[in-house]
Amino acid sequence: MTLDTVGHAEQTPDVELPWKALGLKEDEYQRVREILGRRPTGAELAMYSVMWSEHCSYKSSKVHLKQFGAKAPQTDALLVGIGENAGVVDVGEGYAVTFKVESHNHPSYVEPYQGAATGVGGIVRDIIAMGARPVAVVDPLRMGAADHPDTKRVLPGVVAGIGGYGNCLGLPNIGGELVFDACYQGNPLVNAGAIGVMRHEDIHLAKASGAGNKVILYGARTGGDGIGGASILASETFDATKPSKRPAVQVGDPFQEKLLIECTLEAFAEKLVVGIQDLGAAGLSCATSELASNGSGGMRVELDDVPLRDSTLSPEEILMSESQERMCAVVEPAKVERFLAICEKWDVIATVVGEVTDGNRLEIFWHGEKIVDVDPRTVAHEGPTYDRPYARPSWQDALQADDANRLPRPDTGDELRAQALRVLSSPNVASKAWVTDQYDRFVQGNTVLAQPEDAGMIRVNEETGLGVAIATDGNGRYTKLDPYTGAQLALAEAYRNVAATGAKPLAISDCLNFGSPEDPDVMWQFVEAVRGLADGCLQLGTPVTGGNVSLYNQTGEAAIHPTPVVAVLGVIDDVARRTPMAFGDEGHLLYLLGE
Amino acid sequence: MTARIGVVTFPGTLDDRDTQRAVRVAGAEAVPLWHRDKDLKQVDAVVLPGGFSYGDYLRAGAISRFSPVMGSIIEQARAGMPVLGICNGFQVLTEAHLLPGAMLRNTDLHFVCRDQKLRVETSGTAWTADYAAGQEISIPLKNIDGRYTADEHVLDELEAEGRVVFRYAVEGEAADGYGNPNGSLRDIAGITNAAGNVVGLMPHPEHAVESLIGTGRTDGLGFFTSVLKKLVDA
Amino acid sequence: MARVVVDVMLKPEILDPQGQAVQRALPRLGFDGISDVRQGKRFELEVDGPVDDAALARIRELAETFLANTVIEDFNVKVES
Amino acid sequence: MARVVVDVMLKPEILDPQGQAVQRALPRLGFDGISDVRQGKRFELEVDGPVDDAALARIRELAETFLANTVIEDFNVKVES
Ligand SMILES: Nc1ncnc2c1ncn2[C@@H]1O[C@H](COP(=O)(O)OP(=O)(O)O)[C@@H](O)[C@H]1O
Repeated sequence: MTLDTVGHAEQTPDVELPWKALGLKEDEYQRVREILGRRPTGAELAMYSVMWSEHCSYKSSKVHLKQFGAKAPQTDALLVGIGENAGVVDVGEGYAVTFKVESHNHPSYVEPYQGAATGVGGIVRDIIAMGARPVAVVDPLRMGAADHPDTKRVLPGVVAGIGGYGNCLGLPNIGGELVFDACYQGNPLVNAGAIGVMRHEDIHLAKASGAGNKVILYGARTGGDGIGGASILASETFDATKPSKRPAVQVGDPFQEKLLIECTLEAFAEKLVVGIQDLGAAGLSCATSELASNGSGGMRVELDDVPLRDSTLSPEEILMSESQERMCAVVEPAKVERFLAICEKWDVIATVVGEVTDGNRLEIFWHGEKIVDVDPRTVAHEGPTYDRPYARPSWQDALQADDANRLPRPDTGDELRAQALRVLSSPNVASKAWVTDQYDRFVQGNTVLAQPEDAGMIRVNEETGLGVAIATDGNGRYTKLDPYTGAQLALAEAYRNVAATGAKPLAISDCLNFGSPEDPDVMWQFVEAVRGLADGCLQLGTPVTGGNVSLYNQTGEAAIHPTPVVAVLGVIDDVARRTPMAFGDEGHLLYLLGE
Repeated sequence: MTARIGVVTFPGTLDDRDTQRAVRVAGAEAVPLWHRDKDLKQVDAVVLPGGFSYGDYLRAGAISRFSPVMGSIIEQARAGMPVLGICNGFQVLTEAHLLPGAMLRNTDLHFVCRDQKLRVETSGTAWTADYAAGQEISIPLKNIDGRYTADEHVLDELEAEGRVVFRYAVEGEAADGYGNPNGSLRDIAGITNAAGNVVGLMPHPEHAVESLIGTGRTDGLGFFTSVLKKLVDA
Repeated sequence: MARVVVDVMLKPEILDPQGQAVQRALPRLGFDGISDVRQGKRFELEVDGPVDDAALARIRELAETFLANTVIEDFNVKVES
Repeated sequence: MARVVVDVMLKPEILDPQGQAVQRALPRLGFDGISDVRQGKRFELEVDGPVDDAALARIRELAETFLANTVIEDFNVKVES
């Protein structure tokens, strides 16, 4: 076996690499060659391919998401906007709140419990990485038909996974949704959101600066999780003797993550951290390239020092591994000892794996040889972007013409009663208590409102009663009928739900679940929904602080309904003034507002 | 001088900070205790709070029970110091054999979180003096391994000696928090040792000490005021 | 290196809802002829040294004090061939 | 009546947090010399009829489709003697 070093790549320009199997298009691979001025090494190819994937690079959605910035409303509340791990808003009294919603759709279909559990784990790490203590989670879910046998496989596992992970982390679950529709049968949507609270001065960014500062990897050992692509690289190209068994599904360890939360917060409290990044999809490839490209210098990483769960992993696989419950911190040399001591206190494995360098190269070494030498910006930020073709679907008019007015109206009281009962007993309207009762909503002792309320509310400051509220909403059917208005309806509903508690809506996060962007019909839905959301946010004065795009949610040719899910965050200066949903005392009057 | 009540943190403990708050709300001083330290910092009583210590891996409470702090707690508990185990803390106490029996997976196999009605069976413990026997209280319950079990003769002995401290109140509508939520034998929610200083229960009094938060009831405060009175009077 | 397996099962007199849930699902899956299902735990321990009587005695002690809670569970230790 | 045992273990390449937690606790309990612990499930099925090849084949199918998720787990079926 030859190690594919940078030197080796220079001397063997004609070696064929499996760029296609790794998901790169021909012109994208050519672009990598241009950037490097040579062919990439296997490890470099691993990094580019995973970082330039739709999931990590937002290559199909970026051009449209720009509107969220371009049309952003004037606000003083936004402390950190789109682009970081999660956005941060000012909620007053020196407190800041970070929140975000993300999808874990496909993994939850393959292994419902673990897929959903690791979805919660991922979003919570985004929150910790900002410097915040996570204080609550929410879980907007979309499942196939309630009576379909496969829903019986997927839904209980998903609910148990979200509960199993969130409960074990000690995060109250204060809201979410559960919608059944046949369009999600082969593509359930498992979105998870988290909220964190911090003081303004504790905000941390994913940034490696200060030459000589150490890069510390801490948390779980690295295993062969989710590295199908990298295994192709390792086995087909350079080493046919590697074991081919690489799990596509990650198993979560919420206990490890709870320890990560505590030790990270303790390190923040002692001001030991210069920059920090969680390891999510794309693992070390993502963490190192993003930390380096956001910072002022370069970075040098010794891959041999990464603690492994499986000693047979190749360097490409280590770079691509999606093992859960890992974080990467940049720490000044004088503070490394203290940082490691805090990790030891919490039984968390921590290892110095590299350092920040002068210059602007990301260099990665394996057995003393250089296997990566790239400009990190080209990996993390300068990936390809596409303005994919889109067009209003030919069937849109017919769909809109088929409106509810054509349905039979009840003529008698009995018919009305029967119809009302049908609506009330439909799985989409019936009580969700069997789900929400599996989630701890009391832990941390700050829950002011949780299910069955329309928005969850958490107390932030015990002395003053300052609190935050959150609601998530989305309606795939409305959005399919009219993507522009449907996205705005989701926004408006979540906004109202927050406002109805007495909190003032401040900002939103969104999770945009759509089919394949290569289908012009779907792309049109996406473009319209984003435009609708951006316009709506401008009108309501609530900036988009971040979110997530999940594309390719389809089974064969059939895409899911376009499903933008919107989370609105609000602030209330005293939770004692919250308005719960239930009727108050006898004699109170009932008003209907609006038309 | 007020009483000092220690609150233990194991890796994976979740309710330590709320328990400290409950102790403060009751007017005592909360003293954090760390699982690796044998030193109990001269506290007058100890609470083992809820959570998933060591992820509940192996069995809930099974790994924590071997921590250094537990060595000291077992010793002090035998000497009469008041000890309260809530949820995971109760599981630790049974694993440590300070209380008899064991906790199993809930009969319906699901985690259950709800506002639970309990009947106080005895006020004769260090932690329940402020309640009246027969009183009904409502506090949050949240667990997946909450089914209390013990041999028939152990159960008989517990009943005969008046050591069943709380039962799930089963009379009434299930939706209102009545009913046995997990299949516990004889509806047992909490028990005490023979001396009455060690109490364990599954529901969470520390989540029910402020009128705005959680269920909005303060039925749990009595645990902390009971022990405080006992300690201050002593 | 040898592997020692410790099986831990709930005592027969203790209700096993997990096993029951499996059993109840069987007819739905088209399975009959299984009159009882019990679910327990299996631990595989990789032992460094030789698995002699002394080693086995220690593992039995480990099972008794730690891997099983003998209030509710029985255990069984065997060397994997 | 015969007993068939189905052992279900996480695949070796999959993280086993429970086994790890047990292993990490061993030194504290004064146990050394155990280099790895994996924790899995053990199902004991009481079969009514004879456990012939056909019965075993059906139980293997049950294990494959229901008792184990073969995305992350391996299983093993054996007749208990
Ligand atoms: N998957 C879920 N996770 C957490 N909470 C949920 C979930 N689904 C529903 N809820 C909560 O249950 C309550 C009732 O939900 P639902 O019946 O959908 O009400 P609504 O139609 O008013 O949103 C709400 O408080 C909602 O936040």
